[in-house]
Amino acid sequence: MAASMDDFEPRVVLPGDSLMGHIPGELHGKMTLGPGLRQDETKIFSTKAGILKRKNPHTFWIDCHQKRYVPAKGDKVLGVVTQKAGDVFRVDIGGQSQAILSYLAFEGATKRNRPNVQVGDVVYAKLLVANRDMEPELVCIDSSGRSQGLGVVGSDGFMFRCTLGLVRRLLLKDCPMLKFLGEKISYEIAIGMNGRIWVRAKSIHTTIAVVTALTNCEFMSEDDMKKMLRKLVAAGFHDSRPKPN
Amino acid sequence: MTSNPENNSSVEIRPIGSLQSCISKPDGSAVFTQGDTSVMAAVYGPGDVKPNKALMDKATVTVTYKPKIGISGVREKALERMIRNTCETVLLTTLFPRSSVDIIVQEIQDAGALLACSINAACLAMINAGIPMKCTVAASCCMMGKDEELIMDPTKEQTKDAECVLTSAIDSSAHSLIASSMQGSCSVEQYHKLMSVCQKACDKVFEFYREAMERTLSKP
Amino acid sequence: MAGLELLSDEGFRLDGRRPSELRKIRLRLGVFDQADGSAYIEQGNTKALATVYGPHEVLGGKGKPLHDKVIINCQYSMATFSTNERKNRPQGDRKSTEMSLHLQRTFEATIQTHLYPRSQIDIFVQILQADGGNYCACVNAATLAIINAGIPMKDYVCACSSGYVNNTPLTDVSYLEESQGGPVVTVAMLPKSEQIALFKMDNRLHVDHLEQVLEVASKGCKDMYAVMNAAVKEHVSRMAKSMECS
Amino acid sequence: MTALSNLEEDFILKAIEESKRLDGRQPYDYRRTKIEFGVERGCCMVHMGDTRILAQVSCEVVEPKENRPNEGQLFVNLELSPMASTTFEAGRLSDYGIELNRLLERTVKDSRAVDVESLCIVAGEKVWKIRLDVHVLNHDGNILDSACIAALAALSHFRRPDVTVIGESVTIHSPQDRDPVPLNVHHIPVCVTFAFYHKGKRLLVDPTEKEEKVMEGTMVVGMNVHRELCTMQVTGSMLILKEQIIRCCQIGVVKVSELTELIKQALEKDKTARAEGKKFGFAESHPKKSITSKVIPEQTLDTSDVEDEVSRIMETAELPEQVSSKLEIKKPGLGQIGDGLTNSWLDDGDADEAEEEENGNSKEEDEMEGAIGSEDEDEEEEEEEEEKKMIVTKPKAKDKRKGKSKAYVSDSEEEETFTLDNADLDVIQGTKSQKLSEELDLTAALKKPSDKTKSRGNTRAKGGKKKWKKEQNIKDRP
Amino acid sequence: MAAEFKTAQPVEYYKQFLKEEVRPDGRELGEIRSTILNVGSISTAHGSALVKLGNTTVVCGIKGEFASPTVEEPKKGYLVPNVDLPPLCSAQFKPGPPSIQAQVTSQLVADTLLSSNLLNYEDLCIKEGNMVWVLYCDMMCLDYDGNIIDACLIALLAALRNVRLPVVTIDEDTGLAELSSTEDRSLNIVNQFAATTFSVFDDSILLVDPTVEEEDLATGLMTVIVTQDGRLCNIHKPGGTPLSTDQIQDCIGRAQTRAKEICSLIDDTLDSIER
Repeated sequence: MAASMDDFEPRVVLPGDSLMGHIPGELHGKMTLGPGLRQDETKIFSTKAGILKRKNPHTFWIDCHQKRYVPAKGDKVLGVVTQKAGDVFRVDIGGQSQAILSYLAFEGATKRNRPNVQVGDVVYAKLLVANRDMEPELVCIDSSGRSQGLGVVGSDGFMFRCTLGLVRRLLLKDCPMLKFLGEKISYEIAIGMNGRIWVRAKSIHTTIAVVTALTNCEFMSEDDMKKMLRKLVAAGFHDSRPKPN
Repeated sequence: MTSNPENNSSVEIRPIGSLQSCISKPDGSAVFTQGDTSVMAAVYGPGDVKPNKALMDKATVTVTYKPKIGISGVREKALERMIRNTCETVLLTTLFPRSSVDIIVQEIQDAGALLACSINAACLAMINAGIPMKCTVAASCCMMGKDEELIMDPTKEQTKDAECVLTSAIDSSAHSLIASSMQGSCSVEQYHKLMSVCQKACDKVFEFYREAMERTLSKP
Repeated sequence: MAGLELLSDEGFRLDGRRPSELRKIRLRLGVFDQADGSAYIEQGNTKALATVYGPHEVLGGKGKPLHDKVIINCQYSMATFSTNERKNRPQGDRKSTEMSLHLQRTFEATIQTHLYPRSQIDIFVQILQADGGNYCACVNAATLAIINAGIPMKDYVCACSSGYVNNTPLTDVSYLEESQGGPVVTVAMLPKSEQIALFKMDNRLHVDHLEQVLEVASKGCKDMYAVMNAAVKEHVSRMAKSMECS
Repeated sequence: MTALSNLEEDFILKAIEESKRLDGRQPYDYRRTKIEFGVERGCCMVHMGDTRILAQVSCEVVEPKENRPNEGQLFVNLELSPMASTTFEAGRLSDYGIELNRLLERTVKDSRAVDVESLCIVAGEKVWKIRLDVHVLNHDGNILDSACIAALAALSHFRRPDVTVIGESVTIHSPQDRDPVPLNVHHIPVCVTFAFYHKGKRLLVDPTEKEEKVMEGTMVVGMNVHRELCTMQVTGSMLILKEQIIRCCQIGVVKVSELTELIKQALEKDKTARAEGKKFGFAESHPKKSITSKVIPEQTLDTSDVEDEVSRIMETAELPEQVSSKLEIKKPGLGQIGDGLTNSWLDDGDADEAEEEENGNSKEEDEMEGAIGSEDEDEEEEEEEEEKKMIVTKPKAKDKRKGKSKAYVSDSEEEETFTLDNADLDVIQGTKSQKLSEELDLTAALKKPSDKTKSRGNTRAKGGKKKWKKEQNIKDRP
Repeated sequence: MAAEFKTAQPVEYYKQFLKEEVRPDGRELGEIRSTILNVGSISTAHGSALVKLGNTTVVCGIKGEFASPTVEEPKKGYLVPNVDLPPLCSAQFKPGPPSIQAQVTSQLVADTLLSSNLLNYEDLCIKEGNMVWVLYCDMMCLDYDGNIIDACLIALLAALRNVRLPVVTIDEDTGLAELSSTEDRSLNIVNQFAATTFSVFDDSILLVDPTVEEEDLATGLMTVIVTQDGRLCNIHKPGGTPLSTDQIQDCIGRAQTRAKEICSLIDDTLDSIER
């Protein structure tokens, strides 16, 4: 298995490319296909243009710059409450249809004690149900009923939209961008897998700076990012007392 | 003034260019240029669909073609259907039941081979949007002049004295014909000749897609 | 400019008015029983009729009920016989739709919309005879109709137009004066606070003259207010009297 | 779908209070504005931040309007393309669309920016109609200002064909023949849109879409560089004071001169590029450095193997079979080929008119009442037998049905074809077979064609059929 | 049982038949429904024809009118084809503006007329730069059972061959056109053509002359238009299942045979009334 890892190189693929040549033969039949890959009879095809990647010998997927979110189970997303309907809230998470979020899916909520959620509020929630034939369903608690950081996002700060590719990059372990930014500016951030990011910094001024920095780094290499950040900081966008994040 | 400065020798295709994510609103967008012909396409989806248009087993694909001058009429409807069916063929619509994929194609400049350019723009926009597809599609246009000479990717001026103009769209996996449209007439043999040149030109477009994507994805 | 002298050397306009003079105004409230409120106004030869229905529950396809305020639905139409050439479409063309939109905006800004959430108010205005200042007549008529319907407003909305000829601003321009290509400024105003609910200007006017013309228009609005207020007072006292009698 | 959340709204409003904007602009700053021209005359693309507008001017010769016989026409149309936003529907103009259209029309047309009198060719007969199409391709706020820039730039860039009038004949010169002439643009009105916040206390120039969503109202100032106001409008459900209007006008003066300068520069640049024979047009203005763009120069295709390929196809292809299906003229003006599948239209009569026709024709008679003898019927039955044999390849045996079998019903277990029997035989009324240009009988043609011809004809309509069977692999996936 | 099976699983139902190389209506895969042509049935039109292709029925009427020619081509008259799919021909068409299918078919017919060089448009000239004939060719579907394009083109062609236009003389003095009541002439049709439509079932099986059911289930449609002498006039494939060159060649072959049949049908039918 380890040997087959070696000759794998991430590469650009287009929809319809057959991946037989790029995936070692001995893995066939026992691998996990991630987003962007499809099996037709015995062959494996890509369905998106992006970079074919691999994690541990069995898992393959395609990374691409996509804007439209397709709900996937377990994703943490940022959504906007658009409607209160009976026992549920309808939440726009940017997918093809609105997600539902039960009144009871909040920490400590009971039939009597309803959570204080208004139309237009932003919630950070986890997808409990997501498949193509059903409405996606959100929860703001984990299996033991704790919020774990999920729930209504505070009334200040700013939420903006970006591509899903950027979100995935920011969520990588030790994302250089967030780290580097954190060295200069202190801020809070919530990243939704659906391409929405909420940021709060000390002042409106710095929040705008963070938002600008994050949106700009979509098509930047690491060095460019650092350069841009330095410029930003030089332009006065930093706290007087930098704190460790 | 409108006479085209580009002088195509018989087997040359005009320069191809593209710009992806050219507009911010749609989920995917691209400008595709072939010489002076330029088309912008945008894709929204898979998104919300009106209940009366929803399909139970697959996504509803719509194409809106916008001419640059005037409002769209019968000719545009025919183009829309051609582009729509072509796109639907390559899209994996069954992955998104009860949703819509809306493709909007805007003519920016018509200097010949407009339909081919529209299909290419739509395909690149779909690639850019990251909607799952079976394969990609490319279209090219080839004409045969009065004395049987072949001109690839003709300009508007050149098509004026064409005996036959063939536009065909090819899929990238089997290199088979997805869509075809023809003006004028030719013999069967000439048709196959045109067709096979078109296929070669489409291969160039496929190569172009790849190079363009490699460039776009070069900075992860 | 067709060579028409809009302002004579003596300083009189074509219809004999002075530059700052309004046309003759006749108005009446409560002309119909059917409607919740109605009013009729004549400004010179421009004649407009306004009716108000509501507030009532949201009907028809005009959007969903709003959870925090009332929907105001305005419809402006011009009778087919209101102009010199017969008008084929009384409403629905671009200009009428624009006019309806403007009326809607004006009244959204002045009616106390927050008092009637999830409901709707319909304002229908009909121009019976058009002779310039159509928008103004409509606003004035609609204001009276709304008052007649008893719907609370922040203040009256009065509208007046003004033009600019030979370095002289004119108040309340007629069709003849409008059609000569000179600038026309239309203002809808709350006369007490001098807040402007709608302002528009057409044709060319040098920016330096704007203030002057605007001043004349707002003066016109206030004059309009005086007339309207008197009529309302008279109407109300008559109503009160008749109630006392009964 | 695109509704703003409360916190976004609050944030934007708070930022505005501190005179800050999301994109780092000052309140009275425009976004980066770029004007490009296409290869064609009168084609202009404007980028204002992320807002994108395409304008195209075109012309045609029309009859003038009755009340203005010596004026050309200018038609302004602004389209909110569904490309620009999901809220825009194709084909139908929303209230917002009408408002923008009217504002653009008032700015461009009512301010008499284009000299329409010079567009007259022959008074009362022929004038130019100039059509201005403005397409909104991407909506990120402030459509009007960018549309107005695009409109005026396109009108100034446009050239119409030159015309000469000699007596009654009008010659329209082709561009090769004579250089096209520009339109007479008197002045360039430009719109500046102000958005109001915090009860009119704060204003922003060039609002983005997000800023437009939280604003209270807008004020549009259309003005030219000579400080002449061309259109002004305050809309939105808000109240403002006279002083604010005046203030907006003053800011407008500065902005208008900036924008006018921008248009002039762009026109000048295009002019020099054309004059010097350099490349121009949109394709040239693609940002080449951007990684999302890609250009490949002219390529040559190797067509050497095309001939081989063509001959391969031509060789492997079977020659089309000769015409083999039976052609039959049933009576003058009524012909039929093929008898593969009959149609069930009007089959209640089931007139076997071919039969009659043949009889009728041979006897050259006008009336054909009840001419069918028992002989025919016998023949028919035989044919039915034959027919059965012929269709043995079909999965199930045919089930003969007596009487009227209506619309063809068939199912997998029991296939029913309908056949003729006595009851089906009907008689059509006499047809006058006459000379030319006679009126032929429609009803005859609408009747069901004969089933019987199958056996009578020599061959069946099977052109190229065999091959079809053979070569198609029939999948039978679960 | 079978009817239910057909309604619930139309694709499976068809597959069962096609496995045996026969279609549910009893045709073989390459078989075309019987074609009936009747010409000159409408005397108010200058030319008319009625075509039945299986159940699909199309009537085409041609009316000539005077018009002024375009400035660019002062000698040429023109044809205005229009395909009408009224609600009476099928439940799938609703009253109101023409359906998309009607528009698309009209456009295809117009394109085909343009590219086929069917007649010399200068024949339609009455007075150069002043007056020409414009022929309004209205094709109306009376019963819709698939393959409308083929039926329309046969009807159109037969109707055009059937056209008799009165001879027009222009009065020198008044400049008015006078129609001759006795003399008329027909059009000189140079080039005849016919269309053959193929549908692809389940991405694999090619069927000729699809019925409406087959069209609905089709994963792709292709129309091959061939002239009498075997030249290709159009290969119209508006998307759908990709086809290989060999498959296309097969279709062309089938279409060529069909075109010969149709042309002789038209010839013979017209001859029959011109005896």
